[in-house]
Amino acid sequence: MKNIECIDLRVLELVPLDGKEFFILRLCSPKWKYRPGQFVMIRPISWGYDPFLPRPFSISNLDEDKLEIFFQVVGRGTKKLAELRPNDVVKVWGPLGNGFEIDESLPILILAGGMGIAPFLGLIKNHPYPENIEIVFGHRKNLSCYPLKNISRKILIWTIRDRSERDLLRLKKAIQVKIEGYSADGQIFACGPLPFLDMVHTVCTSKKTQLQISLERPMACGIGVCLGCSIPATSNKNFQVCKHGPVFRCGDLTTFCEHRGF
Amino acid sequence: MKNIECIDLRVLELVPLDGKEFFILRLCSPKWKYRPGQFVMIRPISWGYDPFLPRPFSISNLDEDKLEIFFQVVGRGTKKLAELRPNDVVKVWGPLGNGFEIDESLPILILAGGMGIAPFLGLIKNHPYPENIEIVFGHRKNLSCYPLKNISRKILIWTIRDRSERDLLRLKKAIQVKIEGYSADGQIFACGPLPFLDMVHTVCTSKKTQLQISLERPMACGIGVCLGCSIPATSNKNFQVCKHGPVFRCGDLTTFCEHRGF
Amino acid sequence: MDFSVKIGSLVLKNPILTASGTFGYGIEYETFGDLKKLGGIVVKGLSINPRQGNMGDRIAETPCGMLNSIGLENIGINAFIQDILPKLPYKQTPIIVNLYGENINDFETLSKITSKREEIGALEVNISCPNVKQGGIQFGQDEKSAAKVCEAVKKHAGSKVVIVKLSPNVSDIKKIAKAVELAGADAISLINTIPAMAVDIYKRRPKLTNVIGGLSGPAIKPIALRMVYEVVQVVNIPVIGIGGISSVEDVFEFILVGAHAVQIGSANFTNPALSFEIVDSLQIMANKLNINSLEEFRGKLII
Amino acid sequence: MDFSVKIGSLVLKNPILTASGTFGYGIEYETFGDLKKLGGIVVKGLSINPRQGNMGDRIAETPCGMLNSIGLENIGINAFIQDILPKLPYKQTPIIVNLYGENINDFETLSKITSKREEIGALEVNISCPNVKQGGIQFGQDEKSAAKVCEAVKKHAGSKVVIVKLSPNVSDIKKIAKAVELAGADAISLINTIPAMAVDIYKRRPKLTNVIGGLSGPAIKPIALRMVYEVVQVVNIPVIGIGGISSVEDVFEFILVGAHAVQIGSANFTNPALSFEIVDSLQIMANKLNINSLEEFRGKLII
Ligand SMILES: Cc1cc2nc3c(=O)[nH]c(=O)nc-3n(C[C@H](O)[C@H](O)[C@H](O)COP(=O)(O)OP(=O)(O)OC[C@H]3O[C@@H](n4cnc5c(N)ncnc54)[C@H](O)[C@@H]3O)c2cc1C
Ligand SMILES: Cc1cc2nc3c(=O)[nH]c(=O)nc-3n(C[C@H](O)[C@H](O)[C@H](O)COP(=O)(O)OP(=O)(O)OC[C@H]3O[C@@H](n4cnc5c(N)ncnc54)[C@H](O)[C@@H]3O)c2cc1C
Ligand SMILES: Cc1cc2nc3c(=O)[nH]c(=O)nc-3n(C[C@H](O)[C@H](O)[C@H](O)COP(=O)(O)O)c2cc1C
Ligand SMILES: Cc1cc2nc3c(=O)[nH]c(=O)nc-3n(C[C@H](O)[C@H](O)[C@H](O)COP(=O)(O)O)c2cc1C
Ligand code: FES
Ligand code: FES
Repeated sequence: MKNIECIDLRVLELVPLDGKEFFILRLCSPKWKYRPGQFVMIRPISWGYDPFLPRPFSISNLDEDKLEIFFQVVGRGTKKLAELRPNDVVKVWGPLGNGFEIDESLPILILAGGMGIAPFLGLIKNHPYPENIEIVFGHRKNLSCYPLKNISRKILIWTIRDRSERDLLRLKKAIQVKIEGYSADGQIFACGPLPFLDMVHTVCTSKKTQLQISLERPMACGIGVCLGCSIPATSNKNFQVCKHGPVFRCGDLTTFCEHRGF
Repeated sequence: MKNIECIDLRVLELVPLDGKEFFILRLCSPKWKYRPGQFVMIRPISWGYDPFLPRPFSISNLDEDKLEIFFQVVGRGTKKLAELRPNDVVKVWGPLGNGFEIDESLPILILAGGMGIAPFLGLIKNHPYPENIEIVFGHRKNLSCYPLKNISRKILIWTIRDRSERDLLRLKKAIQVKIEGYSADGQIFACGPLPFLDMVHTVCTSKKTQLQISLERPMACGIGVCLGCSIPATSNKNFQVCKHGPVFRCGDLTTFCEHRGF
Repeated sequence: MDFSVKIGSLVLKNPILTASGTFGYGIEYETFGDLKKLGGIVVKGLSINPRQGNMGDRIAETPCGMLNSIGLENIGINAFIQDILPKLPYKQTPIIVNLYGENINDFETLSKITSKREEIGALEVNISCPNVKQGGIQFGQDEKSAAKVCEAVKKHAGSKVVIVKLSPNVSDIKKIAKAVELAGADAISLINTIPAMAVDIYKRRPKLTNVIGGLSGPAIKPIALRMVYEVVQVVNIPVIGIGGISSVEDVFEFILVGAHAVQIGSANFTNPALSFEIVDSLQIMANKLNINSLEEFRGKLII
Repeated sequence: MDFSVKIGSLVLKNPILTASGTFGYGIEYETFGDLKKLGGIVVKGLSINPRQGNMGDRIAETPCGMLNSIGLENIGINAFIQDILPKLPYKQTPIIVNLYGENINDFETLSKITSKREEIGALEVNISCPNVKQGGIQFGQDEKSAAKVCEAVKKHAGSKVVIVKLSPNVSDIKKIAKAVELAGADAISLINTIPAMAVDIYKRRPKLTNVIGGLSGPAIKPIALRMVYEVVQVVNIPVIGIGGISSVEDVFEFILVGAHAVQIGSANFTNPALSFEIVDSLQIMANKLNINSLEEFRGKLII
């Protein structure tokens, strides 16, 4: 395996964004090199035996000083993460998975739904030609819930709040239009909830466009051993999302899409 | 049942005494009336499912402003208690058990071994005639580990550090001598580890002296329902230490002593 | 909404019962809530004569749970009927006696005694206690003897509802369930504790003087849920779910897999007001789940 | 101190093995520690042909534990032997293959194939997987079929040590243990996961697509400890303890009740370096316990 490491990291700070649901967790830097789209498994020492499993989170950003996770409280584990305090110790292993294959010389279209923005924050920050990036961001919650403040002004970002059927249609429309522009020579990256990915996937498939899509599955190990995150690659071979993904090329997911309905 | 109540109390502060082993936990006051020797069951909300059981602690002191617990870190639960921070919420039920039967007009001899001092701190503080109290305090750790600073100067306190066989003999001697002085008209209260109580019990029994002794047993409910803390009162009847105790009169414990070897 | 459920001919105003051995004789909890709120109270296991239970240490904590080896300490059926029963709000809340016998004869006697008392709402037959030498789990691990005990109790129980409480320590819980249904049980409750053990490596001793005890608490909930689910598929009598229930969400998990009612057990030790709080939050939870009756939800697991 | 133990003719340098299905094929953990440190590596269950396992969601978290219904996804015995085995440090650390067959024939074939490879240290016969329709737990719940599988494997295993892995989902684990000992097993490992279930009340769905899965983790440790203790009393072959082991203290708990070795399972998911860390702390723990050999401690529970 690559340079995966498991270390104990101290919490630097936990920054709430607009309330008690969205947070940026800053940890001491493990000083890894990583690729946007890669993730870490996180388990605070204080969890003891319960919650039992670690939780997977995209590396939102990682530099010499800090590792940043952008997360939303959705269940027991993330609720407990939101109670972390500076100097608490968290077990972290990573960088995990493959990450996006990025050609920095080509234009990039990012399609992010809600928390799907997380893996792109570092990409956006560190890309040498931000003017080459365009983002369509569909979101349910207030924009202030998402850490978009520091995004370079050079990046075109279309934010579409999705609260109704009609909004969804608008979002779909926007994505269709945008994809068209990138189908020839650009790169398209997508991350978000399943219905969002479903839509993106359908559009790209119908337009025969290349697409890299980041998937989420419940995970226990994050390193390809528990086989909890398997999805069918073909009718006789599986992918482990944590190891062969979480980023997949559109075409590789056919069998999974058939089974899981997207 | 008497006025037992279960409430959520906020942590006011956690004060370490000489290191990371001994602490005073101050909680918002439940404003109960209590008798020294009574105890509470404590379970921080943050424990979730694990540790599962609440923990019993003597009420060290309780007034209008605060409930005080003096505790030592011995296992998983007390280790977690030592991580509490101000404003954390703790479920507490009490006051539990019977407490010492105190006649304030009579002299009192307190025999405390180590943490056995805990139930007496409030008694000492609130007794109208402190000059009527005498304490023999056997301890293993540094004296600074125990909250003795605020004990009235009017109280005679004999502290004996017990680190060897010889110390133990000295302690025993001191206790024997003291008990003699109280056997006629005084009251003798004892609390401490089993071997300590064993010694006290033996001396008192041999001298036919009245003695009230506070027992510890693993507990689950604290209110007499789980029957986890039962000890044999006679050959066909049990006491629940949490309900009929934790304070017992020396003579009531004969069957228990036979079975458990003290 | 109406939360009442029928267990045979017995009507509970809501599906929340307290589990035997974790709620004393009921009155101990008066100080924490209104007993009349509860769907029912299952009292500590009762035998003909008082019992002192096992010697020494009889509880220990385990990850997300606990062990007990109480060994059925109880005041005996007569003391219960004379001293306790009159103090319980039996007119508003059914009192269910949990019966323990060392042999079939004992069970018959207990059935005779209790079935005569109008204050008693139902009998729960404990053939699943792991902490006693005679009777207990040994009856619950074998179809034939489980059925025999059930028949014996039923014979003398008159119109009283008879609930048989099963042990999880079997290869196939469905077989035992079908056997007691056939033997006339009006309902089945499960699970009792799972035989288990804990040791202290420093003292080199078992944490329970009895060595082996019964595991309970959230740790066992997934096992209980599976067993209730399995049993519901094969019997036509109501099933009462027990095992690690600690929240109103847990209650609805058991109802979703098909339970008619549930019992709150060890979780009462983590918060003595819990059973009352759970009753209070039934309606809130029903709203969250968007249901107007329990029937809409019971057994409606989408596979 | 010398931590080596003998499991039949197989010598382990220390009693720490990794449990099947929780340590992949071993090589995935190279990045977290030195595989050569381990007492042994038990690899993911292998079948004759590759398997994709069950569909859909196959893990879920539970209090102090987890459910899985992987359904024995694996690359097949041949791919394992060709692609993986050469990369493992089999000369320093015994590699134990966990074998799964749908029928006796499969087990015979697997035994034939694996017993020929000198890189393989021992065979662990999995008659206890709750997540497959054929074979698995169904073999492990019945003395006769458990013995039959054991005999079948043993017949072709030559000099290889054969370990039979038992299911906890039985009324009496001692009977099954004695049956496989009689059938020639060199050692017994236990426990596999316990059939269990979790549901999502909002979606009204089971958390596992397969509905029922196997419970593992600290939640089941007290059950595992009890079963190891019970089995050790009735067999004369070494017993390997499995179930919820998460610390070096847990390791010594199993040794105290009589286990020769242990396997670290789901706890590997909470900290991928755990198995290595546990090996590193064996000596520290032995000092704390004031022992100079494992024999001094093994089975020395004071009752
Ligand atoms: C590769 C990857 C990257 C992710 N990146 C982020 C991120 O940057 N920010 C963020 O907020 N969330 C991210 N998630 C989702 C995040 O892991 C889940 O929200 C979180 O695990 C939920 O835990 P919980 O205890 O709060 O919820 P619970 O529902 O209580 O979780 C219980 C179990 O289910 C699993 N689980 C539940 N929901 C999900 C889910 N959507 N995806 C995967 N596992 C789930 C958990 O791993 C856990 O084992 C990512 C998931 C994956 C797989
Ligand atoms: C009536 C009463 C009053 C007490 N007052 C005090 C006090 O004022 N200050 C103080 O420091 N300690 C006091 N104790 C002891 C205290 O309850 C234990 O030290 C504590 O429960 C240990 O918990 P743990 O998780 O740290 O240890 P663990 O050993 O991990 O405890 C595990 C389990 O064992 C039980 N247990 C372990 N040791 C004891 C023990 N000695 N007594 C009772 N139960 C035990 C716990 O309740 C728990 O269920 C009192 C005990 C009782 C019964
Ligand atoms: C301390 C204790 C005592 C118990 N006593 C009895 C009993 O007398 N009769 C009985 O049928 N079950 C008894 N049980 C089992 C419980 O009623 C219940 O079946 C079991 O604990 C599982 O539920 P839980 O996980 O919610 O506790 C007892 C359980 C505990 C923890
Ligand atoms: C994800 C997962 C996969 C497993 N796969 C196998 C397997 O292939 N073969 C097997 O014999 N046991 C398998 N097991 C069972 C474990 O080896 C072990 O017996 C069980 O998990 C109990 O130990 P634990 O509580 O330490 O995890 C698996 C367990 C888990 C959690
Ligand atoms: S999470 Fe374990 S294999 Fe992917
Ligand atoms: S602690 Fe439950 S009866 Fe005393």
